[in-house]
Amino acid sequence: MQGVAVTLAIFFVTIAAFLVLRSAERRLSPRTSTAPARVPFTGGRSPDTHAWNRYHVRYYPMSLLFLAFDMEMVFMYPWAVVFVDEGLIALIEMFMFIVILLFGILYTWRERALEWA
Amino acid sequence: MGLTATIARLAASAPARCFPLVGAQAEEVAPWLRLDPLLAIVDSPRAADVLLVLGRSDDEMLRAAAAVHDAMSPPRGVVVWSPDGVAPGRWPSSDAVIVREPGEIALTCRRLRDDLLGRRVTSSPDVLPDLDPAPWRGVGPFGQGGTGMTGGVPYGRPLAGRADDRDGLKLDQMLVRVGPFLPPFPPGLQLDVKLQGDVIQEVTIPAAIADAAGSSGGEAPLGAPGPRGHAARLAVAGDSPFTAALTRPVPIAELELPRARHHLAWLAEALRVSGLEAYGLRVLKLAFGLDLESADSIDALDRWLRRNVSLRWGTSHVGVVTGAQAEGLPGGPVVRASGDDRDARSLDPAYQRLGFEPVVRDEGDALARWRLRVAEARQSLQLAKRSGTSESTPSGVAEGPRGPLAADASPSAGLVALLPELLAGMEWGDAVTTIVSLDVGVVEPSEQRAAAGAGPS
Amino acid sequence: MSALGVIVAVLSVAVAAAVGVYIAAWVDIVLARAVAGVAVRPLEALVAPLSWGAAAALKARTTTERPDAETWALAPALLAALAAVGLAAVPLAPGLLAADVANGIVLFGAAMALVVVAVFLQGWSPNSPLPMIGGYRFIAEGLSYEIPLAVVLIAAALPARSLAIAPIVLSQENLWNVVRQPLGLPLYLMAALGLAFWGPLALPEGEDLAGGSSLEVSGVSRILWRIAQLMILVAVSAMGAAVFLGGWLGPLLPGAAWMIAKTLVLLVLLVGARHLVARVPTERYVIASWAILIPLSLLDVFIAGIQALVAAR
Amino acid sequence: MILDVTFWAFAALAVFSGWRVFRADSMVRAAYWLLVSFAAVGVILVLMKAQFLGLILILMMGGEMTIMAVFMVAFMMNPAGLNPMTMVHRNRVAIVAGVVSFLAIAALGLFARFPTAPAPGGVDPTRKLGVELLGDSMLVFQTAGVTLLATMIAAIAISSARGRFGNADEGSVEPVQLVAADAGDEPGEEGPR
Repeated sequence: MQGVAVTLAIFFVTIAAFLVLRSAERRLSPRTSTAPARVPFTGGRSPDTHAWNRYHVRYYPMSLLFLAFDMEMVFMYPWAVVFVDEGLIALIEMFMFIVILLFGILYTWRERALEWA
Repeated sequence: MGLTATIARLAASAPARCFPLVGAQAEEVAPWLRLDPLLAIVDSPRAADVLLVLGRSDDEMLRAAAAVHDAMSPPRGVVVWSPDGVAPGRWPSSDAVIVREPGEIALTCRRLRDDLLGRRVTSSPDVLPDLDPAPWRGVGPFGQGGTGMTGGVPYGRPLAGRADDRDGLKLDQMLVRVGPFLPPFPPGLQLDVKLQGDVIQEVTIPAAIADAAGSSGGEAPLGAPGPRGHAARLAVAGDSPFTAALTRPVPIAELELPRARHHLAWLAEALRVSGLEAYGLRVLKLAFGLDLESADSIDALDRWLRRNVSLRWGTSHVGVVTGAQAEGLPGGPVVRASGDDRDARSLDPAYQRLGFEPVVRDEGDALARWRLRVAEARQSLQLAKRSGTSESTPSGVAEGPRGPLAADASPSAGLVALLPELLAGMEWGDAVTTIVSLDVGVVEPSEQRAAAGAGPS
Repeated sequence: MSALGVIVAVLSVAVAAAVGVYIAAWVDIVLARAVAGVAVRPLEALVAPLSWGAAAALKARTTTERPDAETWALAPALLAALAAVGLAAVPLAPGLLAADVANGIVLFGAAMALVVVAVFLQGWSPNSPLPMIGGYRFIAEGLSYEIPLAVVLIAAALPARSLAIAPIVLSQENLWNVVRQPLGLPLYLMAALGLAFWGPLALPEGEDLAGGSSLEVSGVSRILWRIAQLMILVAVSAMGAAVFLGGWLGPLLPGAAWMIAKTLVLLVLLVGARHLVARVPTERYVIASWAILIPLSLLDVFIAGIQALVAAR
Repeated sequence: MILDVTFWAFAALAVFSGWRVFRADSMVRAAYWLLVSFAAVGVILVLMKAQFLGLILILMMGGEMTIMAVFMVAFMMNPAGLNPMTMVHRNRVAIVAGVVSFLAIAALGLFARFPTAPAPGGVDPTRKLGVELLGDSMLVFQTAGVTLLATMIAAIAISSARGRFGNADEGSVEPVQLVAADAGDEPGEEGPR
């Protein structure tokens, strides 16, 4: 539990420290903000619209592929722990598992679904 | 205040971070500023201490310059380089520090930065009026200017609208008004880029720019090296040797060294945009000190470029200018990288006597243009070395580093016109690689443009 | 569970991160000068990060028209906190480990998986087009490097029969993983560059986006973001040293010295990559990562597996 | 004592952030509030000595919630909530469903018999999980593998507009014809349609 406590402490202390440091800039330099100063920078001309939009994520097929592979990693971690004890059978199982998944990548690649431009 | 003063003392040895606004007749000053250890040229005005206004700008560029100025984070200052000692055009900021000698730019920026951080000089006030892009405060049911789900002008601007796309999804189209001072793009280049995601759907060129690029003269090659080093180099000769070569014989060495220097300075910028800023500086140093004995250094550079897999990966098959597209262009390295051997020098008897053969590559992609320019730089040194005292033959057309110069045409006009066709369908990063590889020169003084329009005066 | 122990652990991680970040910034400046071919002057460069940071700190914070101010403020803090957690998971010497958890590489993996969130928020929050493109780019990048990263760490865990880092270090007593699993370290370093969006994989902050996700940031926030990025570099270097270079194992010198030396070696490698390798194009990186790097990392698991079985026999 | 406080703090955070998901206007915020909620649950799992499950939950949700955010931004109008809106629809159904599921879970908590003996020491839950997964047969792994493969292929087949024989909206073209028609034509060079 010591390790968990330290991890949580480090996480929250770092966040707090950075937020405090960030607020220190008010002391260093007065903050002014006028309308022209707030215009998003693209080279000196004003945008027509807000930048936030229904952004076309071109790599959406890849992100779906990622979901499946993320799942695969969940299986691999516990497998790694017992691998040596279980021996050859564990290797074969994982080999088959991964080869099956590699077909997924092969298919995606052949369908050119990883490209977007 | 004690804390601020202490930090300001600590900051004293840091370079002054400058955001340069490169106008006409300043293209030959701007690249070399990167070599100065007193300065750090930054990509974003948000991170800049000093706005560096170089050369002359037309009214449209000045408007954009004012916006860039206001986008800078205070404390901020303005340094204007102006050989005749007056601020360019109607530059609205009255507290700009004006520098006449190019050699003084760096030190002036650095002093101004120190004064700003030490709070000895007040930050330059906003130039533009503090007006919202559209009235929104207190408007609408929630007081933020919007109505319904997507209507109105929430916080001053509307939301983006939908448009069709090639993959069948009808999502929002985002218009990004690029330039004229967006760092990876050539100074002065303005593009209206319609994006869905990071893929460009359509590029249009605002009318004024199409106009400027089409107007006369103004090729701005880099000045010849002088005896007094940096300061002398930065002192710009009024005319470039290439425009001079239009009308009178010019020693070939005086054409070929600046050409090689232009190509290498271009390469330095291209390397910087590719993420290799440090190596770009090395190339820039080579360009700055370029002389007839630099051939070995260029060979080493060429070898390094050829071995660098990552550069090849980012540039090969990117931005292919087809042979048909190249035919519509007047000439220049872009055309020669697409398998077309047009080069005004081939027609010059003086060059023919030197056994001049244009360098040509067939691929037409960004990589081909990179390699071609390095090869041409190498060739230029050989020509300069072999030429002795021989001079070019004036014929009304001279081959500038960007292409053939004629009295009534700039080589970049065709390239700018080609951009919409070339960039449509490209991912943003590839589009930037393409534009950089084309080496477009856009900035032109408005006076010159006006003069060209009004005829000889 | 002692409160004093927790405080000591937090402080030591803070010190390690601060020193590491400063060294990384210094190495970056020295290497940049070396590559640029100007006088290097390493001692003079020692104050450069401090003075550059001071100059940047005195600038006011800028904002955009309608940013998501809270998430914008959170982004650097989150990135730094994740880096700190990642660093805390790495043992300096036997028993000298801040976050002693049984599933060390899972903790590290979880912290690094959330880096995508921090960088995306940094790009999304200002409501500005170029930073937003940068943020979205990083998601593409993150989804591509995350799997090779996790898989090569899993491969290193095979001979150790444990997901904790200390046993992984101990399992390298006879032969370091860098030799035993030749694909591991290169794949790990490529993923590490992505994690730190550094050099060739600085896609969200590339020069083609004029600084991308940090384009609209100025003042202290800008430095904090840079510090957090360097913290990630330090954390991944330390983890790489422990998992692939045998951590504290080494003759003569005390274990901690070996660990620090190996971390520095990887740190210099990663920092130096920025000055010698060009930024890779986003789309081609994604394709290459899925079509080449992920299959290679799975191959790495098999090499490691067969080796572990043979060794256990 | 500290353990209890930590548990309740994260439990409260999980509930609070779960509530914020439905109060946020911005899709990105909504997605990341959900991530906070999941992460808090992950920490609770870790506190309950299921360290691996807790950490893997956080690891996975980091990527997953980001993908969700990106999809929500792509498909919702006004994705950043610049005009305020409500994320809650069909309130009556939602209230009924919420109350019913709360009651069901509460009943489970109150009436189920939980083991009272503390977990035996010296057991590595990750190791046990590994043994369970590998087990006596290959069923778990291979079923998972085939399911994931089916997921991938289905996801790509449904979502991808491009195919190896041309774009989906044009129908497939045989490879032979493709070579003849498409020689030297870079896909990146096409304009948007």
